[in-house]
Amino acid sequence: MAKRTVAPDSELVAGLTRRQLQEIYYYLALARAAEERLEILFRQGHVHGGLYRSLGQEGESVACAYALRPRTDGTGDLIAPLIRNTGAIFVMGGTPLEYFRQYLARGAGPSRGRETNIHFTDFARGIIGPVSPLGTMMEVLAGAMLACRMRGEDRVGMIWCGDGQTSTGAWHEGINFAAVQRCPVVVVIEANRWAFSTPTALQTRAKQFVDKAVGYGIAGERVDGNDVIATYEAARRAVDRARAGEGPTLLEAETYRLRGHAQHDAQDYVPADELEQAQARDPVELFRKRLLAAAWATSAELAAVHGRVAREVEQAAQQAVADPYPEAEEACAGIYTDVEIRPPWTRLEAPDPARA
Amino acid sequence: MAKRTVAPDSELVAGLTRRQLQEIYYYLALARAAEERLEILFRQGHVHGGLYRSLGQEGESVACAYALRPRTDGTGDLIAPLIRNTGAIFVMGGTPLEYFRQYLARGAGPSRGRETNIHFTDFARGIIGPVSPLGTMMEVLAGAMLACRMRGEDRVGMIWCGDGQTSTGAWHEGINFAAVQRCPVVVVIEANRWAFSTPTALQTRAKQFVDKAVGYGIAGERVDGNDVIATYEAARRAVDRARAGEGPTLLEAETYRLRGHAQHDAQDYVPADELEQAQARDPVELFRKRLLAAAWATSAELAAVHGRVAREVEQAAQQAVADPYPEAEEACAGIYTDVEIRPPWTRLEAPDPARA
Amino acid sequence: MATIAQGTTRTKPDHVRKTERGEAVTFLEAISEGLFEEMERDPRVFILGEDVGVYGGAFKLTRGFSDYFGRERVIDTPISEAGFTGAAAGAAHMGMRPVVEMQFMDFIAPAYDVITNYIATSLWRDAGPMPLVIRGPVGGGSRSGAFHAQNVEMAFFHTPGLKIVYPSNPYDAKGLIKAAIRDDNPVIFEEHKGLYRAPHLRQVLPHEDYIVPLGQARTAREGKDLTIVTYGMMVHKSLEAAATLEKEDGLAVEILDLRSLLPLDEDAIVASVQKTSRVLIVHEDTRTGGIAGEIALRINEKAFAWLDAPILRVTAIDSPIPYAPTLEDYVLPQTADILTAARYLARY
Amino acid sequence: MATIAQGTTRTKPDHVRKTERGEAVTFLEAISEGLFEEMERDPRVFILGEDVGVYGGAFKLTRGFSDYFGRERVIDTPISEAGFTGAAAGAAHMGMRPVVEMQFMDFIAPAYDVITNYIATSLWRDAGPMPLVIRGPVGGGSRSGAFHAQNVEMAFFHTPGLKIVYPSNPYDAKGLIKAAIRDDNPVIFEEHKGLYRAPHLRQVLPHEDYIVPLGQARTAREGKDLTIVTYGMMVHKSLEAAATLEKEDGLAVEILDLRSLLPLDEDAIVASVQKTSRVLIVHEDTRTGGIAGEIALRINEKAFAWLDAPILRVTAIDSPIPYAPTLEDYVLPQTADILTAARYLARY
Ligand SMILES: Cc1ncc(C[n+]2csc(CCOP(=O)(O)OP(=O)(O)O)c2C)c(N)n1
Ligand SMILES: Cc1ncc(C[n+]2csc(CCOP(=O)(O)OP(=O)(O)O)c2C)c(N)n1
Ligand SMILES: [Mg+2]
Ligand SMILES: [Mg+2]
Repeated sequence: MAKRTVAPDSELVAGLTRRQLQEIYYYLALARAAEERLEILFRQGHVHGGLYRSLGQEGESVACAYALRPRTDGTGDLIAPLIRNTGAIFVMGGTPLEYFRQYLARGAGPSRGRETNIHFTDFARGIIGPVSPLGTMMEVLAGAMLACRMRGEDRVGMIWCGDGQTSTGAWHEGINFAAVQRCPVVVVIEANRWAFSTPTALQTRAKQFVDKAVGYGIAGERVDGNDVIATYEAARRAVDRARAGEGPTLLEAETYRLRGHAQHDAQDYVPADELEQAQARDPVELFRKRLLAAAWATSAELAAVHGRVAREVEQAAQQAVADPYPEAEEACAGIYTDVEIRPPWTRLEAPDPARA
Repeated sequence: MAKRTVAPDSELVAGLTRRQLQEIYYYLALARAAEERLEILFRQGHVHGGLYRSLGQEGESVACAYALRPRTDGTGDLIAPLIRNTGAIFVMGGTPLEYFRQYLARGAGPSRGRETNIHFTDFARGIIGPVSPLGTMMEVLAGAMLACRMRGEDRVGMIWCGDGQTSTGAWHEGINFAAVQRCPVVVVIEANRWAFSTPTALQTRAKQFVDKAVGYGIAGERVDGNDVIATYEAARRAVDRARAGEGPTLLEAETYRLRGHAQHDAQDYVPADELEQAQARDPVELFRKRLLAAAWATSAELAAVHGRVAREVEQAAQQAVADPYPEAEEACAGIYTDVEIRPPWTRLEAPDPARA
Repeated sequence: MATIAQGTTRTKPDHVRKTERGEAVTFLEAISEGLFEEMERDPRVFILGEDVGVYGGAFKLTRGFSDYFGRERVIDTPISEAGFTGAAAGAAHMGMRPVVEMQFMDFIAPAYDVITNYIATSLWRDAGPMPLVIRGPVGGGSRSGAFHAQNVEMAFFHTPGLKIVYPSNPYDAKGLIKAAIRDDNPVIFEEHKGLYRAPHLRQVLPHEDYIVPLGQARTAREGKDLTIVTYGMMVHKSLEAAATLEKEDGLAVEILDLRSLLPLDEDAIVASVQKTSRVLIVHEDTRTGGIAGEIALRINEKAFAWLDAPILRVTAIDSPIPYAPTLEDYVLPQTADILTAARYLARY
Repeated sequence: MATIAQGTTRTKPDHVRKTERGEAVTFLEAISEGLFEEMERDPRVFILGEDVGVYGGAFKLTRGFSDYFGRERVIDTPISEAGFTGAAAGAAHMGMRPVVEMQFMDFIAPAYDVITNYIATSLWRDAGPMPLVIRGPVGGGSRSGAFHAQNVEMAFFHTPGLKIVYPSNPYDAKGLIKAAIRDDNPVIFEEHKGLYRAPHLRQVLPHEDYIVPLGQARTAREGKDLTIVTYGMMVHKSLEAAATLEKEDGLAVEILDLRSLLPLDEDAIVASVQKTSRVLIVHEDTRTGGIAGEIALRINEKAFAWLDAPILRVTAIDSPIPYAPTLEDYVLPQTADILTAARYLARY
């Protein structure tokens, strides 16, 4: 590609400026570095629950989220991320410190040590955290965006769903509700070929996930999720449609899960050549090459990004490790807004069931 | 249509003989007459629960079922009928007497007075009765046919689902399971425009239900469900595919529910002209005209069918009315195969909780 | 918050104007009125469910609502209990106060996952309060078979974070539905369909706005010899039995109408037990794992010393609810069972 | 019945051959062996669930099964708990005996509808027996958060037609899974993941085929001063407490391991209460609406006169299970709680 000299804030590709392209790269690098750092913390015994990597999927996650309008005052777009959306969470304003604190069950973490991995909610920044049962968030996001639409707010909601999740009844009921009610949502299917150890062929007989769109009467698009620019553009179109009142889009992002389902999964069910081929299509690497080739960034600029990322991640990790767990007694708080849950009678100073 | 003289057992249309065509007419007439008789019983206070009519849908119900291979020894094809499949139940060998007894909660009825309307099962004749929560039967039939496939039996299962039912998560999980496992099932969508008072446009944004087939990677076909011959042919193709190991077909039968959801529904939400137009396309009437026009039956033959139907229905109705309810104490039986449910202690001869 | 789409006609449906006109209302009308008043009062309140709009719901409880409030606030949903309950949760996140109708409460089952795992845990997960109500008809006795007759309290009683309400009369029903809608916690609201139109239950309700607070039982009848702890339809069967016991046995039976099942009004139960020393728990729901167990354990924890007799129960037998009248009457607890049990306890 | 597709290799996986070799097995291996033996014994038995095939299940309990029995008998399903549980029901109708694995029992929630409304009622609806088992890991203490830690017994305890099993040791687990598979009623089989690989629980099991009948409790420890009724993981915490109580307080604690929760072994409970007159119920599950209530009521019905003290309980607090170790340990019942409660009761 021929090198061109352009003003720093003019649009270079897909309506993105140099600053924006490098910002996307920053989020990609940040997601990857944070997860890598977390793996170390995991091996050191700091993480108790499962650890999930988005390795190989940072591209679609960041690119899609980047098509949104993030705010910090609760008036921006909304996302419903999943375990492989570290990148999207960062784009919306989530920080590595929150991420580590959450994974490390710290009292100062966003769910105050109550919930695992990325299960945390922050309405100010438009993040609705998931629960584990798959599919529910499709219902929830549909309803959140219904509320926005009812109030005439022009906000858009984006959700990421694994290929496996499309098999759940909850997902079906949720996307159908969104379709019928023309809720402004973008449904990103992360078609990463596997659901835990289950290949796509055992999940659905559909040739491609985008084929499901017509069955819901909604727009559908399929994109190479490892191509950051193409994914951004497709997401952008979907977001625009949603904001224009045209209802949901099902956006299939073809990608690949380069690691096992979680840290404990050796992924020995994956054919070696399949993994090799996929590794060659690492979205971060592809984007880096493209940035350099198109002169949208210089090596020095990218090195600076990596430097910044490394500092931010390291500082956050150290802070999180130093933080304490929540106090045990906090367990009784916040179950109802107005009903007190008392400590067990056996732990009262003078144990007495009549006083519990 | 020109009149032709043909041997009584040669194939006249769609591979159907004169006898078969008239048999189809018999089932259509029987379904309609049985339901009409039931309405009278309802008004007389003999039916306690809801009463559901299939008026206007007898065509697709009978025609689809007629494509199956019924047996009475538990080795034939299977159906999972719904409230509007009186006709299909009769095709498989269900009788008006069973139908009335079931609706009238008689002790000699097929569920011994335990369950309502057509909620009864008869494995010998291949009828798997539904429960009320919609969608479940899709899962159940998928599994029943999986078992048949595992054992190398060439049986086919057919299920009728209302348009509204397609919105349920259970239906989605069931049809997806059937698709992935290539279960030999035919999924008939009874697209009758309404789900209780909810029009199709509020149920799905899909333009047609058959559009859902591609999303499950299965065969799809759409047919005028009020055209008995066309529906039979489409069902036949689907059954053949299933029996040949090609997996499920989604068969959309366009039809119309000429009555309210149930007896208590005055259907005042239905536009008058819509109803009028639909009445003009009564499948039984259309088929009758076609039989006569093509000389597949004479007026006398059809009159004989109606005579037979009237006798059978009247006899069954009178028998059912005369039958008693089940004995109260039977309520304790059959909850577990091996755990006794005792009568309440307050009803023991000498009431004593320690003895219950 | 931007404005909420407003209604298309401003004529209130007739069946929510009875109190305004000083007329007595049925149980069903009381709930309609409560719902209607809360929708007028608070633009964040809206309704979702199957056939709730034009049709007005299977029992016509929201008849005329969609004309008055507009179809945006009375949403006819696809048949997808999980989907629209989950959607209600999403809307509640955004500050709305959805009221979900289950056409029959039996059909809450497909929404079990989202209710117990998502909705009930929202506050605890630090995802904010979850002001939503799930309401619908429950209960047997109407010859509708096993899937139009269930009581669902025990499916949810074990889930911290939820509240469960089960009123027995129009006054309470109206006050409780209004309190439930104003509550910041998710509430499951059970309406016994046998009470809906029962003519003898009609009550003239206060003109002014009132609520009945969640979590508080009501003494439906005072007595000193025996306490019956009950709720819903069984309050009426218990009252019937109590009248007979007074007349025929000279027994003064106290009846505690729980009204809220979760949280349970333990204090009221304990106070009554301390007064009468004999407890009978009556519920229409099936026996094993019914709420009677929890009540018995609470009494053990707090008032064992006061007991002069075992804590006993009258309930449905452990069976789905059958269709045939003979069977259904056998399965469900009857007034005669309450009489027998109360006499046994009184003599103990 | 036509033949069932047979396996591709005839080499038994190593982890189901320990008993054959006379080696002690873990809790997990005991269940694997039981499952494997039943599949060998009866071609109608097959497995469905997420990742149960090539991967061998999230806990590797069915590792090697699909190689041995073929992929038709160990089916990797789409993520659809309702779908494959309903499919299992359909297969059971056709005479098969499916074993459904829930990857974590928490994910049984989406299948709540089909289990309670379809499966549990099949026999009662005259749709024939429903021989299927739904099994999977339950329980807290492994720092996995609220959705990988639940005990699900109380979601189903209230459903007539179901059986519920919850073993505490390898011997019982193997005998019970085999009995569950042979049972003609639907069985929910809970496996506490904290027991799966606990080294000190290893047992050498009988060489011969055996079952442990459903519905029968086991006296895990004899005693005369106090009965602890418990099950699962809490059997071990109770045993720990009992040892301390014996040493430090001279108390002889009887421990009843329920093993089956539904049907409940009422006779065993009553017999023990008649012996000790003091009862503590211990369950890991949350408090309100826990099984302790039903047990208390059964004791009231059958053995009230024997009670010298209130029936009390030690349970988790009414909260979802938190992730942080500090919080999780606080929420779950601990040995210290059992000690305290037992001492309180003994002194009562
Ligand atoms: C209802 C439900 N069943 C099972 C699980 C366990 N589970 C967690 S992630 C996962 C696989 C998800 O696959 P996919 O949706 O493709 O997402 P990916 O991990 O590939 O991103 C499974 C089975 C769950 N979380 N929820
Ligand atoms: C899960 C569930 N929710 C609600 C209902 C109540 N219900 C019974 S029939 C019906 C409408 C069904 O419409 P459709 O599927 O189109 O079938 P049709 O009546 O038109 O034949 C509804 C809502 C139910 N049976 N199951
Ligand atoms: Mg995947
Ligand atoms: Mg319909």
